[in-house]
Formats: sequence, C-alpha cells, structure tokens
Amino acid sequence: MATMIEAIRDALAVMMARDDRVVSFGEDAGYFGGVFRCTEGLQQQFGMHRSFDTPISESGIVGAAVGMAAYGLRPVAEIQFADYMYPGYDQIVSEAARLRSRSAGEFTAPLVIRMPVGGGIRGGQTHSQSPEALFTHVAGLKTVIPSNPVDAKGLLIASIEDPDPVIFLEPKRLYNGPFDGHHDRPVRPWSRHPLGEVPEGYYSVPLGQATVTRRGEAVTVLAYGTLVHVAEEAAASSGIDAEIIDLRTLLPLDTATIVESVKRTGRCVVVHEATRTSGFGAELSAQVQERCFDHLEAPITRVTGFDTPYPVGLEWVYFPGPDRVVRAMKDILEY
Amino acid sequence: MATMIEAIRDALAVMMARDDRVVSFGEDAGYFGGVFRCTEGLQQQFGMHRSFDTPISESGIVGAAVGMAAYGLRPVAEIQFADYMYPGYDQIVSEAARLRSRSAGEFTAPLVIRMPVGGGIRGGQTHSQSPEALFTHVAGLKTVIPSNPVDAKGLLIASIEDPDPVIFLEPKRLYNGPFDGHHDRPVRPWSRHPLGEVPEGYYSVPLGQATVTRRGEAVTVLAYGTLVHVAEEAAASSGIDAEIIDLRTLLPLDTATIVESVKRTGRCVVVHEATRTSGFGAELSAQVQERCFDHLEAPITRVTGFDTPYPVGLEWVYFPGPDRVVRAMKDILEY
Amino acid sequence: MAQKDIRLHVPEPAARPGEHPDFSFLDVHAVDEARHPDIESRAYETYDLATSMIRVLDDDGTIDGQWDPGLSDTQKLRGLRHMITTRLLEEQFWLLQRQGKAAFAIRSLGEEAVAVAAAMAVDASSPGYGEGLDMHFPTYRQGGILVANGHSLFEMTCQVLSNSGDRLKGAQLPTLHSVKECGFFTVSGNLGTQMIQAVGWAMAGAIEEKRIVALAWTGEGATAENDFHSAMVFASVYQPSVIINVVNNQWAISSFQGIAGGMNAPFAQRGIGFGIATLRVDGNDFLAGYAATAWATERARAGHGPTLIEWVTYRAASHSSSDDPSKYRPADAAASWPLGDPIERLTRHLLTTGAADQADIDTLTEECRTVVNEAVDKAEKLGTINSGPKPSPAEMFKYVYAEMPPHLVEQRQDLGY
Amino acid sequence: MAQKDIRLHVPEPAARPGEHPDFSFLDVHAVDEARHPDIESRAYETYDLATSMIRVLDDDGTIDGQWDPGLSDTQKLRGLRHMITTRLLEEQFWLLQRQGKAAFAIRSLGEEAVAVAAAMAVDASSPGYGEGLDMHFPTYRQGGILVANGHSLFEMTCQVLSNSGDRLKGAQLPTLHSVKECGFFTVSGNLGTQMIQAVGWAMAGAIEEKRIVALAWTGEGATAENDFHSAMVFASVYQPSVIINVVNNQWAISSFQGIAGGMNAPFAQRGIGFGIATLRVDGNDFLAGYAATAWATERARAGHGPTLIEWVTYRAASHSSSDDPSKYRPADAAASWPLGDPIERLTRHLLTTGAADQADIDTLTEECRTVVNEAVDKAEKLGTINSGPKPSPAEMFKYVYAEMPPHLVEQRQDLGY
Ligand SMILES: Cc1ncc(C[n+]2csc(CCOP(=O)(O)OP(=O)(O)O)c2C)c(N)n1
Ligand SMILES: Cc1ncc(C[n+]2csc(CCOP(=O)(O)OP(=O)(O)O)c2C)c(N)n1
Ligand SMILES: [Mg+2]
Ligand SMILES: [Mg+2]
Repeated sequence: MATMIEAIRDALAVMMARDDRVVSFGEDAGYFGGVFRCTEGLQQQFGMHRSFDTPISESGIVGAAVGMAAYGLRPVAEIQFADYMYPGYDQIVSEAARLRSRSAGEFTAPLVIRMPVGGGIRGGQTHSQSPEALFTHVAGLKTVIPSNPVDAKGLLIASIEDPDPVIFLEPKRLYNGPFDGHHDRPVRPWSRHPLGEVPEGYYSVPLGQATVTRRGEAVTVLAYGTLVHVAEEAAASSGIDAEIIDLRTLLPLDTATIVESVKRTGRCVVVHEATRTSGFGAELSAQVQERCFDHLEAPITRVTGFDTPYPVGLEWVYFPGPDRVVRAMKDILEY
Repeated sequence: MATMIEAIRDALAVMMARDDRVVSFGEDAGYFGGVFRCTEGLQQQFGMHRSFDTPISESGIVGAAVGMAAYGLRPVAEIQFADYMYPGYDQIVSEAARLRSRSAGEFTAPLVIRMPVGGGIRGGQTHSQSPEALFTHVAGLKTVIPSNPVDAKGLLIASIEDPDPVIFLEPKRLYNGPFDGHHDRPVRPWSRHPLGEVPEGYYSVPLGQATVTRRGEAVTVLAYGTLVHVAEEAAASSGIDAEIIDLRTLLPLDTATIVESVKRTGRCVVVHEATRTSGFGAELSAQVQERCFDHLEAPITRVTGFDTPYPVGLEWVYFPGPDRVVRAMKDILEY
Repeated sequence: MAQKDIRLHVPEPAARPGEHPDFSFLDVHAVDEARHPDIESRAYETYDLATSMIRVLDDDGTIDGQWDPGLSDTQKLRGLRHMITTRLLEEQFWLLQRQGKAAFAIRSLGEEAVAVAAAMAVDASSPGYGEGLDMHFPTYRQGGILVANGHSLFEMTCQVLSNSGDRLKGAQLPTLHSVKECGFFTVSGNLGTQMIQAVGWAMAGAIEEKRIVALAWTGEGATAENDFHSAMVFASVYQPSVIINVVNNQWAISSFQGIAGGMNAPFAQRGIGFGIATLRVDGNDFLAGYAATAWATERARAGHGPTLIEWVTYRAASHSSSDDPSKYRPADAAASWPLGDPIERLTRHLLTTGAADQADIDTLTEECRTVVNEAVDKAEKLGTINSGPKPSPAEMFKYVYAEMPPHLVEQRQDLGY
Repeated sequence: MAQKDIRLHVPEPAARPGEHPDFSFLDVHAVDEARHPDIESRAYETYDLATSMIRVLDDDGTIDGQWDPGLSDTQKLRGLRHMITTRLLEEQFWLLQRQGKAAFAIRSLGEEAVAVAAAMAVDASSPGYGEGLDMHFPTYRQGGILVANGHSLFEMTCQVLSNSGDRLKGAQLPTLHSVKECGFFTVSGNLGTQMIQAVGWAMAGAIEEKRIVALAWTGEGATAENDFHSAMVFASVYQPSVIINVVNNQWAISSFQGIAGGMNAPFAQRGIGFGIATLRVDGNDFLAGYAATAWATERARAGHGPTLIEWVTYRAASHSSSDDPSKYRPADAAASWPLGDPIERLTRHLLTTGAADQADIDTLTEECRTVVNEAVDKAEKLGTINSGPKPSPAEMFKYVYAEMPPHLVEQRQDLGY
C-alpha cells in the first residue's frame, strides 16, 4: 500500500536506478525532499548531483531542465505549486514545447515538469490553482494528471520515458487519500482504497489512454484528478447510473473511449476544478459535440470552478463538490 | 481615412491629451514610435515622461505597469509581439488580474496591454501567435480584439477608460488594410474600406459588445480579428447566406448577440487563427452548445490554426483561409 | 594548469541536523567600521558598503559609529514596543493556527527589527513629502510594518482568522494583508512579483513629480526569482525613488542562502552590477536598520535615485506553520546566531544608557501583551475559519471586476446568491 | 541637502539623427592595460577587468599586452577568411531578402570578430575534451560561428530561402539556424531564453563529469530579459562550465544601450554581483576576443566555473531587413565608432607584420566571394520562399512530437495529407 506521495517517489526512485540520465530537482526538493516530500530520500540514495535543491526561480528550473534535456539527460523538475509555474511558462511554451519542431527534430526536450494542482487544502488563491488548459493549448506538450497512486506511479514512469516534454499534474488533495468532496467527513487514507495497492518495481501506464472507473448507461462523466472521486461519490450518492471516465492524459486525449461512451449514454457532464471560461472542459465539450452530435439527447454540461480566484475563506463554496455534479447530471437526465 | 495603425495612435493621443494619467511605453515604443509605428509622435507631443522606451523585458514592462496603475496612473504598455508576452504572463495572471480581488477592491490595476497578434506577415513561429485563450481563461482580465480602424480606436479608448486590466490584441495583418485571406491578390488599403473612415476626436466603442458585420440566415459564423474579413470573403465567394458576428470583445463575451443569431440560423461555425486545442473556439463552441442546444441542426464546427507552431515556410498552409471556412459552412449546411 | 574534477557543485550549509551550528562564514564587522557617505554620493561611492556591514548597537549595549541615527529615548522605546508587539501578536497567530482557528501562520521571530525600523524611518521622513503615496510592497514577513504604522491589531487578527471581520473577505491566506492607509500594498502569494511593481510605483511618482518613496521587499531566497532582475534593471534605467530591501534571514524554507547564490557574493553586491547604491546592514540592529533606511529614503526624496539594502538577519522560527526546520538545520541554530536577537539588543542598550530599567521594560511588555490579547479575543469573538459567520459566497464574485460582467452574475446566481 | 527635481529619468543617446555621432562615453583603453590573471583566479580577482577593456590589436596594426593569444599567421589568416566569408554571405542574404526571395534578413556587419573569434577559440581548446558536447547557444547575430565551424554555406542559404533544401523544413525564420554537428543550438526567436539553457547544458555536463563547455550568447539589449538573471543565478550557484557572452553592439533595434542600463555600469559588471569571473573585451579586436574566450574556456574545462564576457562592438548595419536606423541615430555613426572595423583591423595587422601583402588579401577576399556566390547560386536553384518546391505541408505536423498523436494525424488528414 502506498500514498500518492510514496507512489511518485517510488516512480522517481525506480527510474533513477534504471537510468543514470534521470535527475530530479526543484525548490526544497533536494536535501529536504520537497514540501510534499515526494522526493524524500532521493538525494541520499542517488547523490547530490542526481537530486538537488534549486534557487527559487521557476523560470530557471524549467530553463535549466530544457538545457539538460537537450544535452541528453532526462530531467524531472518539480514546481512547488502549479500556481508558481507562471515565471517558467515562457520556457515551457516557447522553448520546451518548440525545440523539436523548430529544429526539425535535431534538438528535443524530453523532460517532465511535476507540479501539485487543485484546492481543498486551505491553500488560498496561490496554492489551489488548476492551470491544465494553459498547457493543453500548447502544441508540443503532453499533459498528464493521475487520480490515484497506481496510475501516478505508472504514468510518471511513462512520462519520464516519453521523448517529449510532459507536464505532470499532481492533485495535491489526493496525495494522502482519495477525496470525494466531503471535506467535513473523516479523511480516508489510500491504504483503504484498492488503487493504493501500488505494484513494486518498474511498470508503466501508457500516456494517452483514459480509463473507465465506473461503467454506466445513463450519463457519461468526463473527469480527471480529484474530480474523479467527486464524480464517483456523486454517482454513488444519487444512484444515477453514470459512466465515469478518468481521462488521465489530457493531451493527447483518448477520444475513442470518450466517444464510445457518450454515443452509448447520449449525455455528458464535464467536470473540473479550474475556472470555467476557456478551461479544459470547453475543449472536451467542443469535441464531444463535434464527434457525438447525433447521439446527444441533452446539452453537454460543465461543472467547474467559478471564474474567480480560489478564496481561502470560501474554499468549499468554490470547490465543485458532489452536490453540484449530481445537480448537473439530474438536469440533463431530466432534459 | 486612417489605417489601423493611425487609428490606434489617434486613440492614444486623444486619451493622453484628455487625461494626464495616461502613459505609453514599450520596447522601441518611445523615441522611435514602435516597430509598427503605433506610438509614433507621442513622445514629441507629450514628452519623455509620458511616452518612453523600455528595456527588453516584457515582465518588467507589465510589472512596472501594474505598479503604476495601482498608484493611480493609466498605463498603456506595448508588447512588441504577442509571441513575446510569455515572460510577462506571470505579472498579467498573478498580479494585474488579481490585485482587485485579493485586496477586496483596495488596489486595482487599470492598465492596457497592447500586443500585435496573428500571422500572415511572414513572421514565422515567433511573430504570428494568437494567444487569446491564455487570457480568456484568467479571471480578472478583459480581452479585446478589433477587426478594423473604427473599432480599434473606439475600443482602445474604452479599454484605457476601463477600471480593469485589458488585454488589447491587434491583428497585425490588418494594420495596413483589411485582409480576406487571399495573400496572392493585391493588398487593399483601409482607405478603400468604409471602416477606415475613423471619426476624429474622442469616441468609444463599449467593451463586451459584438457586432454583426453581415446579416444572414443560413449559418452563424463567430469570428474576431483578421478572420472576420476571411469569413466575409468566404460568404461572398460561396454565396452562402452566412451571418457573421465580429466578437470584438472576447471577455466579457456578448452571448446575447451570439445566442440570438444561432437560435435563428441553427448552425454555427467558429473560426480563429490560434491553435485548435483549448483555443477560444472551444469556449465558444461549448457556450453555443449549452445555450442553443435545441436549436442546433448540425454540429458546431471549428476552423482554426493547426496544433503546430506557425511555420514561416508554410504560412499559407497554416492560415485558416476562406476555402477552409467555406468547406466548414458547406459541411454543416449539408449535414 | 590545475585541473579540478568536474562535478556539479551543489552548495551545502555548514551544519545540518545533529551538527553544531556553524556561522563562521559570517563576518561580523565592528560597529564603527562602515562609512556613512553623503546621500548625494554617486552609486559607485557606496560599493564598499555592499561587502561591509552597517552596525551601530554593540553587543554590550553601547552604540558607536557614523551611522548612529541619533534617535531620542522615546523613539527607541517606541521601536522596542513595536517589535515586542509584533512578536507577541505573531505568537498568538501561531497559537490560533495550532488550534485550527486559522488556515496558516507565519512569523518574523528574530527579525522584527527589519520591518519595524524601516517603517519608522520612512514614516519619520514622510511629512510634507509623501502625500499619502509612500508605499511598502512587503512579503508575509513584514507584519511589523503594519504594527509600526498603527494598523488595528484587531483587524489584522480578523484577516488571520478569515472571519466575517476580514476586510479581504476570505480572499487571502492569513498574513497576506492589504492596508492601503498604512502604506502596505496587498501581499502577493507569489514570490518576487512585487519588486518591479514597487519600481513602477516609484516611476509613477516620478512621472507625477512627487517626492514619494516606494519600498520593495524580498527574502534572500526570492532574489533568485526573475522579477528581482526586472526591478534592478528598471531601477537602474529610470532611477526612481525605490528602495529594494533584501531580507537575508539565511533560509528559504529548507534551503540556505547559498542556494540563492549567497556564498559567492553578498546579496547587496547585486546592486553594483546595475550601478545602484548599496548598503548591507546588521538586520538585528534596530538603530542601524533605521539609519540605513533613513539614508536611502532621504537620498530618494532628494532625487538621487534607488538604493539596495541587504538586511542580514536570521529566521529563528520555522518557515511557516507547515514547516519543521529540525529536518534540515541544527535545532538550536537560532541561539548561536552571531547577531543576536533584535529585541534583546535594543533592550540591553536602553538598560545600559539608563533610558529604562528592567521594571520599565516589564511594564512595556505587559502593556503590549494586554493590547495584543484584547485584540485577539475581540477578533475571535467574530469567528474563525472554522466557526462563526463566513463572508457571503457573493463576496467571491464581487471584486473580480469593478462591475460584475454577465457571466459572473450568471455563475453567482447559479450558486443561489 | 541638495534636492534635485523629481523627474522620470529616461536615458538618451548622445546623438540623434542630424547630430554628430558622439562616442565620448566610451573609454578606449590602451592595448597593454588589462591584466591577464591566472585561469585559476577566484572570481573577485577578475573584477578590475569588468571595467577595463581587453585589447591586443592597436590601431596601427601592432599588437601588445598580456592578452596576445600568440596565434600563428595561418590561424590569423583563417580568422580573417571566416570574417570576410561571414560578411559576404550575409550581404548575399540581404540581397536575397531585398529581391523578395527570403522572408527576412539580419547581419552581423561590423561585429564579425565576435562570433568567429569565440568559435575558433573554443574549437581549438576542444580536442580530447568536448566529446561532441560543446555547444553554442547563439542569437541571430552569430552566424559567424557556423562559418568558422565549417558548416555548409549552401545549407545556410537554403535555410535563409526557406526552400526545399532547408533542413528546418520552413519552421524557422531565415538565420535562426540549428546545426548540432557544428555545436550550434537551435536559435530561438524569443530573446534571452537560451542563456539559462546553456547553463543547464553545462550543468548536465557537470552531472556527467565531462569537460565540456557551453556558451550562452545575448545582445546587450536582451540582458534586460529576466532569463539573464536565472542564467546568472544558476551559474553562480552550481558553477558549471558556461561562458555567458554579452555582445554589446550599442543598439537593440532603436534603443541604445542606456535603455538596458548600460550607462550606469558596464554589462560586464553584472557578473560581480554574482561572484562570477568577468572580462570586458574589445569586440572588434579578433585577437583580444580569441584570447578572452580561450581564457574562459580553459578556466571552465579546468573546473573553475563560469565566466561572463562583455564584447564591446558596434552594430554597423540596421537591426534587420525590417529596420531603418536613420530614424533614430546619426546615419554615419558606424564610421565614427572608436573601435573601428574588425576585418580592417586584422588586415592591417597582417599587412604590418608582413604576414600578408595586399595581393594576398585581395586573393583571399576573392576566394571567399567565389565560395559564397557558388553556394548562393546553387541554393537559389533549389527555390526560394516564393518559388520552387516547398516543404510538404505534412512536414508541419511531423516534428511537433516524436510520434504523431491522433489529433495531429486527424488534422493532417483533414488538410489532405
Ligand atoms: C513564485 C513562488 N515560488 C515559490 C513559492 C513558495 N515559497 C513560499 S515562501 C518560500 C521561501 C522564500 O524564502 P525567502 O525569499 O528567503 O523569504 P523568507 O521566507 O525567508 O522570509 C517559497 C519557496 C512562492 N510562494 N512563490
Ligand atoms: C522576448 C522577446 N522580446 C522582444 C523581441 C523583439 N526583438 C528582436 S531583436 C530585438 C533587439 C535585441 O537587441 P540586442 O539584444 O541588443 O541584440 P542585437 O539585435 O543588437 O544583436 C528585439 C527587441 C524578441 N525577439 N523576443
Ligand atoms: Mg529567507
Ligand atoms: Mg545590441
């Protein structure tokens, strides 16, 4: 059994042991092992030159990673919170994502940028953001987001092995246990969830493949990260026979799985924690509509964060909990 | 008669004369008047302290503008090309957009950031980008994009007067004349277009209001910037009775105008030059689908740039020209 | 040619947990060593001060040197009061967080002199100049500015508790205050971003030809952020009245100042590359800090441009309520810090000079405690992050734009408000 | 206290169009002035060299000083050949653009010594060390590196013409080359971004314990970009084998170096704040540039860490084919540049020492012209941006990812390919 933190650490340790080119670094990520402890022990195990602290410079972290990756290493950089990735955004968009295309394959940037995303930990507007849509809009990047320890380890290994730059988003509210959106109920640890059962050693979960976490016929719910568990809770509590798809990789998107499901159910709810306008839900909605138009019996509905910053004092008003998902499902079932 | 460059310069001059708090600056934007000459003459007219050159630091330009705006000025910053705004993105997203909300209204950032967008000038991957979706996803920003000189002047004046931060996107291919996508035909100047007839002195075009540039009943085309003219050409050349909506402001979006039109035509094509995935077209598609579901007779279709960088050598393959728009309209008319 | 082995050099602090604290890298300069240049000096005439250290208060409580700001006993006692108040107040915030009543807590324990001395020095220089436009752009560790500038302790506590008295309506984490009337800019949770804003603010002042001053604040760790560069470049080019304060408290969460590049050159020295006047000051010496800020403020107001000040101090507590420093540095490190404790040092001076006796100090401390406790009690009555009335959900939508656009109205209504 | 008026200070160049060029701000140091420190020196032992200027070639063609790199006549003639080739080739690119055959053009006219000297010095130090991993991270104005490193002029021209021989398949603007085998990293159109990548490359070398060297390149204008800071911070902290080259050609499009902060402190001085070794060199002196690079390269390979080099030179031409410098500086400014022309200066030296006579120089120049013209003619036959076969539209999708994901396959098919 492992928490998501342990699963991530395990993936890093497995890959650093298999491949000398893999290095891990970030703010507080060396000696101390990261503020969420995902890199704990790596410096002791692999040495200062394989796992080290960096200056507080997200731009520098990503820029140095681009240089290392182009050289031939496999850097895995940690950004302490996704909310702090913006200073590094230029290096991600203009450099990591474009090296290959602008050099016609001569230089590439096989790097992974890990960052915790999402709210629910009383972090306020600068420890709660979900900027995935800012990555999915950028040609040349892959964007991955696991919802459980088993996937986290396998997807991270696949990301490190991937020849292209991968943005690896870690829903921080899931680090220590699944979270169904009921913040007022006792926390459940991963040790009591089947997907906390993380296999030992090397394995990978291929990028670009979604997974169906609940089969159903009434409505398809497209979710990722923390919201997968919220959607499951919404289905359980409402009794609605929802099919829940955990996207796992946002880009490249597994449209085949989505389309098969929506064509069957005829209804689709898209959920995410990010602000609504131009969120990744818009892309999902657009694609489902384009690909399943004739099968839709009700409008595709988005349940998302609001178009406001994430306020610490109103965190649970902001968070798209199971009630809002249930309401959306009901609305389109009754449409 | 005025070009779009002259219209923008005129808006700046009008506002700098009316309001001492308005200042203009950017790379090469002072003495020289900007690489596209939009700020030419302002330094001579208003002095070095009102119109000046800046270091090559987009982050510094935006950051200083935030400080000036919070102080009480009305800075209008120029980013030389939208492709270069990324170093300033953190200051836009984390600061300009959030000052008001994080201080509950105590500090605000009434600034305008102007930047040329779009391709068609042989600029290659770093002089052709259209990053509007990266702004529309950010709560606290307004995003404006004119398609002609008359609107450019009026919208820029409204943007400078707006109490919130406004991203003002200038389709550079339209600076000197309307462009219908036929790059192989002679260039038409604004002097031969009615919307080159820019009124003198002060006037404003309110933010948040779209305009219908062509009435029609067969299909609604949602466009902005350069693509408005491409859509018009597509309608003209195909004879399809399209209704063309020039959005002008992307956020806040004029949903009323859009919904009224699509409910009437039952069909909708969304066009933009930006890369497709998670582009602003996705949001438009999602909203149209949510708001007009029962009226749709065919899938909402997106005609966009490809999910690749904008290659200088294949510029006209990349550019979504009138042929692609016609094809999309035909496809959904025949659906 | 001497070939060294090629290795990635990763700087390490002199001591890790279990080892003896080791501050031998720190050169503690004598109190009379630093020159006090004219405020009209050219920037390069200050460069010796980037590697020196401005000190006034000696270990035995006596004062010496060209930098003695010549404060009255009343002023010194006021400084002491503000520092003690700050310490006690932040101690209360800490407890509230431990009790689950606040989402988060962070303290300036051991470095209270920095914010208090700076705030007082700017304030003293202000009348007739500032026109209400002097502005600090602080981090989370300069709450002392609010205390010194007379902000209500009750309001500060409400913000920390995210209760219905929070004037930020729950928008911000505890301690990320915004208090315009106290010259305290809304604190960003994003490190570094505000330095260039301070420069922009000062540029705005110059555009309006006002003798205001803006004060940028950063920890030594966050000088690595790129915004430090844009602040330095714009300050160098436009020469506005900005003071860039680098608080070098030796730690940035778990990483020591060497990870920000502090072992190769003192942070003050960064100013030299930009032709900016530069001071390095003993940050636990209230009088030296006051003098350095007064010098930079006077210089700025007289139109001689920007100054970079490095404050050498020590983060005696953990980084925040989420941190455990015993994991990465010797547990007793703070006690060995060569520059001592700012409150103790100023107290010793007042006792030595006879400006106060121990009873006076005790009384003053008790007064501070009473004021703090009353404010905290009153605020707690209004509620905490876990209890009592919350800000209305409608507040979340209210301050995104000046006027609420249709889509936000729709979203708010959808939520039932 | 002397009060200056409060004004926003906006630096202005000494001369604008219509005025006489004025380079009085530039201190032209004597050729024997600069010390040549040991390559093992501590960084601070080089700081006098940040404000001095390394010069070897005197105006009369003689050489002097500690920095004479002691090159053979053959090496000097090779340097001259590369500089002339670069100049002639870029002249041809300019003409192609004027004829509408290239989308864009940009030249290094007047500053050819910079790239050529650096490339030759690194290359000479390379055998047995580099293992093919030395890497330049150039801007658009260091095409001379490709010439010096023996890249095919024909291939360079194909890239400039965006024709079917362009190995970048039309992905990049003319002159934004990528030639891995010549140690030439893919040039970004975004200023500044590559400096920290060079540092990362050098860090990777250190992690692999290889004696490689990475060379970052930037114009003086782009040192204002924040990436300059992250490069300096990471170079300072991890001490990798990187040379950060600042080409101060006095102009950044229309803005003079003062707008980047160059009037308050030379750009070389930026290194001092970070504890990085620092050299300032006469950029139009091929021998001085060679010597400076050789010093920094040797230092780096021996494990003594990074160096910052400022190259003082002048952008004699317009910024690019889109620019008209007569709008913002005296038309004849270049002719008055106190450091002269690099090709003329090296030629004079060769003539003075008798290494060559005028006939040799003429022959050499004609040889260069022939080689250049042949390459350009051959490339033009393959087509230009406006004529001849283009890269297939399928190419656009091919290099976005290693393996084309389904959505790109779909988009490509939708396009009919
Ligand atoms: C852009 C950004 N990156 C990272 C963080 C996370 N973070 C918060 S405080 C901190 C350490 C700051 O150290 P320093 O600047 O020395 O200030 P101190 O805490 O010592 O006062 C870090 C890394 C952040 N808030 N913002
Ligand atoms: C991020 C970014 N901002 C702006 C530009 C536009 N731009 C291209 S070259 C240039 C001037 C650069 O000047 P300098 O660094 O001195 O180099 P030089 O052209 O003199 O060689 C500018 C502003 C850019 N390419 N990238
Ligand atoms: Mg610190
Ligand atoms: Mg230059």
